[in-house]
Amino acid sequence: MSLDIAQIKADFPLLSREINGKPLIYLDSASSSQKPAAVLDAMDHYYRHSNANVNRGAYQLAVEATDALEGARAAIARFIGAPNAHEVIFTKNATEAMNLFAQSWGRSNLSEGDVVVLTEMEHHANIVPWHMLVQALGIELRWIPITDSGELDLTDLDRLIDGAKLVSVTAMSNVLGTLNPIRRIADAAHAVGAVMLTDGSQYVPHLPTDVTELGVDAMAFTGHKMLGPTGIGVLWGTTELLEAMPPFLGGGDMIMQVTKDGFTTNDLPHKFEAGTPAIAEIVGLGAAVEYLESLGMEQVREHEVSLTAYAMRTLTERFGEDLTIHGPAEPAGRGGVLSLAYKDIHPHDMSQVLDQRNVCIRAGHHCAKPLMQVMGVGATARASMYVYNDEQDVDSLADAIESADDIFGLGG
Amino acid sequence: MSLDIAQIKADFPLLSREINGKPLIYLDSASSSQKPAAVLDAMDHYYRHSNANVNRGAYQLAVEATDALEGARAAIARFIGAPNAHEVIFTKNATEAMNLFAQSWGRSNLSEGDVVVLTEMEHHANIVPWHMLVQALGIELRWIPITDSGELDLTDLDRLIDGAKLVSVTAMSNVLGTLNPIRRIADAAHAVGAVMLTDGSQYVPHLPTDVTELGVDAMAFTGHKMLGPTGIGVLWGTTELLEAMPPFLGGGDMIMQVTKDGFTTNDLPHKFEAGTPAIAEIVGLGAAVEYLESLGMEQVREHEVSLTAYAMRTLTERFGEDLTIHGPAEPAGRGGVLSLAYKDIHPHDMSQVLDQRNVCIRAGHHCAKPLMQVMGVGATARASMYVYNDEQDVDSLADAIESADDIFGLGG
Amino acid sequence: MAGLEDLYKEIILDHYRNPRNKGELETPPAHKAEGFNPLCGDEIVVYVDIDDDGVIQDIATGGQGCSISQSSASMMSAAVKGKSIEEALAITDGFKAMMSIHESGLESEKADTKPDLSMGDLSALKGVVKFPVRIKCAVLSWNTLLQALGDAARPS
Amino acid sequence: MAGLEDLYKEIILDHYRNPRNKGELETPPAHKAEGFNPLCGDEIVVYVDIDDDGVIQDIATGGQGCSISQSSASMMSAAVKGKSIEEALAITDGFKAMMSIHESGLESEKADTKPDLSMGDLSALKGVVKFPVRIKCAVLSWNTLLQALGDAARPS
Ligand SMILES: Cc1ncc(COP(=O)(O)O)c(C=O)c1O
Ligand SMILES: Cc1ncc(COP(=O)(O)O)c(C=O)c1O
Repeated sequence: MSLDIAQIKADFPLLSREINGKPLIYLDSASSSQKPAAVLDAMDHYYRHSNANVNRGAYQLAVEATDALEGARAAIARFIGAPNAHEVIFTKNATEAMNLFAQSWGRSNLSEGDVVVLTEMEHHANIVPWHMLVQALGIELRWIPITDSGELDLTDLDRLIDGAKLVSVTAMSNVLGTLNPIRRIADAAHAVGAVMLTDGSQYVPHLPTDVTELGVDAMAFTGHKMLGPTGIGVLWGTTELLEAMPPFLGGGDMIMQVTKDGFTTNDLPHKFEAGTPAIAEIVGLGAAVEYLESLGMEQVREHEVSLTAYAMRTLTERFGEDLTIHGPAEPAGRGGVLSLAYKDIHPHDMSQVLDQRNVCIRAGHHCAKPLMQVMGVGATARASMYVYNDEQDVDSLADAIESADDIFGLGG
Repeated sequence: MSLDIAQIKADFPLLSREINGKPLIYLDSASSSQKPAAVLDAMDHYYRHSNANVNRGAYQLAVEATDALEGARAAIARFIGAPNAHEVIFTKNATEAMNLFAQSWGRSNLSEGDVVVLTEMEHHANIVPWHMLVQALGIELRWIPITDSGELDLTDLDRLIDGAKLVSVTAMSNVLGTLNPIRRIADAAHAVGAVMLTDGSQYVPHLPTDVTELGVDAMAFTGHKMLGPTGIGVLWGTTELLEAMPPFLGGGDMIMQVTKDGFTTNDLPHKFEAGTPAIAEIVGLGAAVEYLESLGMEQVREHEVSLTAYAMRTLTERFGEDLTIHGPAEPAGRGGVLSLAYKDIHPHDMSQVLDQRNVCIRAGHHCAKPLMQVMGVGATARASMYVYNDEQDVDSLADAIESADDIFGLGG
Repeated sequence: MAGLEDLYKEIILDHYRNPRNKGELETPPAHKAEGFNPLCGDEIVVYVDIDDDGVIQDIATGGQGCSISQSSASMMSAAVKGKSIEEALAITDGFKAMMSIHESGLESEKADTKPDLSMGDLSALKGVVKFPVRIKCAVLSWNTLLQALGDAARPS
Repeated sequence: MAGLEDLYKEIILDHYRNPRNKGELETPPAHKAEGFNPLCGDEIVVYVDIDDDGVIQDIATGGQGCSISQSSASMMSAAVKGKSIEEALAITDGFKAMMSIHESGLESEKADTKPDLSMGDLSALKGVVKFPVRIKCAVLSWNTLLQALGDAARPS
């Protein structure tokens, strides 16, 4: 049973906005997704009805707020197949989740010369935290290279991960759309005794996710890319791993006891959630995963594969050799993220031209500068799709690209 | 011109909620404040109208989102008298702001044996991050003691701060309501060459704030206690101090350049804002400070002083020796935070009894366990007020306390 | 909605005002464990003195907290004193089961139809399950007892 | 609303397609500076060769970026080549002032009534102020020039 995209679109208030009397074509969901009314209403209801600080209050509002928060945690745990809700640690975004892991696990498990393996297609959120540990601890970074078609080149995997303490790989590239073989890499990592971390920021929003099947020890992802609000992200980790990790931020809620002489830490998940949590945002993310579940993640993925196939076909048919789509050629092996190069028009200019027709795409390095260096470009123009996009959006994109010819005097 | 509290109350949707047919008496604002419709509407409008990732997009939505974020930053800077908007660093809450400071400034400026001076009335957010540096670096903590009336005992200040590298003091106690002489302590700290940090979490929401007049180098505060949303806090620091500090979290937006070999950092404020910011929450906090400005912070403070005076008078008249109000006796020297002890009724039980009458107060250690130890109690029952509370709320509190006598069989 | 009379039963207030077995025991021979409720600040200290036959010869509790945590500690001490470790564990299980009725559905008042665990005074705490935030108060001393017994069982 | 024709003027596209003074200079004697736009990834490298009289004898630019940043770099190099450092600073000031008109109120079209800074080709970039996000693109090479001149002024 396939999804009714027109009906889904109607669930997203922003998508009915018009600018200069023309509809908006939102193709920047890899950057941040739009939000269904169900998510906005859940947060609004929380504030208008149950707002109070959590965990500590005996009065009814505080109980309702705590129940709402823990209910959302359970929903999110279920959504990613986490065995225990207390393994879902709330952070402000995926970036904080990666830093939490790097600072807490990293500083307590790594020392000079220890090896962390990344890939050439990582987002800065999975690079800079490790550079910081290179500076602080003298660890060594190794990089799994990519092929010309934008896939991980695993030929040398065994040599690369030999002796590694950690392997950290994005489950899906935010530039190329590549879906990486996380299970295979995780198994190889475990075989050499390394811990496996994955960046699920682009994966969790778009594919059915089961952390146990992925075989990873920890995963970071971010709320605003999966129909949820800003200001909320998640680090998931196995109970065993998280229990062995020292705290990251210190303050209220993460303690068991505090005296002038020291402190002891609270149980999971509180140990890693210092201070007042992003309560409304957690509630909103809970509503987002419930919305996605109501569509069915299999269906969401199916729609995106077919829309990606349509987009690749359309763009190739209309622009031929003038247009390059970076990344894997096969829609089933990638997400709906299309990094484009068109003639000699710079991505930034392309994005400006498209904006004139209300087509929203992103131009730039997409926080993946090392990948840009490997690709030999300064930037790409990236159109990215989600469950609310349809073939008409793709056609609008193609029309807008065509209009660039006129402006840049490239027309036949 | 005094405020029309009934009209203000009407601005807060939650305050018109009834439970079991009885109105809600919200007296837990020191824990988290309620939100005016103006704040909720600003966030909702952002999501329905301009939602997009910031900083990077060339299309109109992204420009609107970036403008909304930077407009809020400017409003918040103005609200606290910050000389430059780029000195306002967004964090997820006050706790993260303190940790940012401790990890970034602390790790780059402190080493074994260096002294950090705190007070006995600090919140865990201004204690645990320093305990973590005791563990990591071997720094030494010193504690400014408190008097029986719950004020800082500065008799020994000169000796305590002698040789200190940092003095970090809460501007207002979240348990005792004490307003501390921040300017005097800052001047003393600067005289010995120490840096002065203040925890403004309870101060900024309730008093006109000017960081230059306070004389501090840095200040942390939190959005949800000042009519703003959850998931947003602020570290303010002088440009000079912030520019000299190394980054805290690594990832997108905080970089100038990234290669496989390393990274360089972006300018302020981005250097300290890794990853997608809490955009909607920043917009919400901007709306909150505009709402507070529309009331006038002088008026807000005036109302709270007179309401505190009324509460102290009422409770003393009605309960005499049976009831103790911790902290300073003079309403002008404190905020509207009343930690109470009544007969032998434990605070947790008191809060439960009050909840029966929809009176929301907080019982517990209020994340200030060292203070509890100094006070010789395990917990207090804390009623805390904000601009939407009135004398009737205080009367309801007193009536509810009286009802505890019946339940605990303490009646005459 | 649950009324406060379900929570603050006479017998609970009596244990709160006149706690049984309040105090300390010398360690060793006694084993000591400390329990915290990180949210509200309640603290319980449990001392158990176990003889060679595995019988709890003596027990004492200390700490501070609300009427529920204090009365539960008092009742706990009275319930397990003179019992074997096995019996104490069984009573603890029974008590914790009573406290988790909430999760398996409170509304149906299963509480009253459950097989009587002959809990004596302890059954006065049954009403706590109607106030879910207070369950942690009621079980704190029992978890601390488990810690102390665990300590005692560990070869020293 | 501003139309794209305000942004993509013919002369801008010409500088983009046929950049003047593109390349590198040997360092030393030339001074080199690198500028980044951290948001979009544009990079500009500026080389300046300054003689003993403080005249910019030669200039070259490299890097990559959009039509605005590249054409601005090309125009910048043409505008300051052969000029004294003082003249180059004055031209830079003038250009940056033109680019910040936005902040002092674009709507009133002050842009057109401002005293003519005899910017020549450069005035083609005036339309950029109607696209605030692109201002950063236009000024990147100029800020990088300032860095290079600052470097040159520093005693080595
Ligand atoms: C004085 C003080 N500092 C810091 C905090 C921490 O604020 P947050 O939990 O929002 O980080 C609080 C409130 O909990 C507080 O009262
Ligand atoms: C692959 C990947 N990882 C991490 C992030 C960082 O997410 P956030 O900015 O929400 O922390 C992003 C998105 O920006 C991403 O695409």
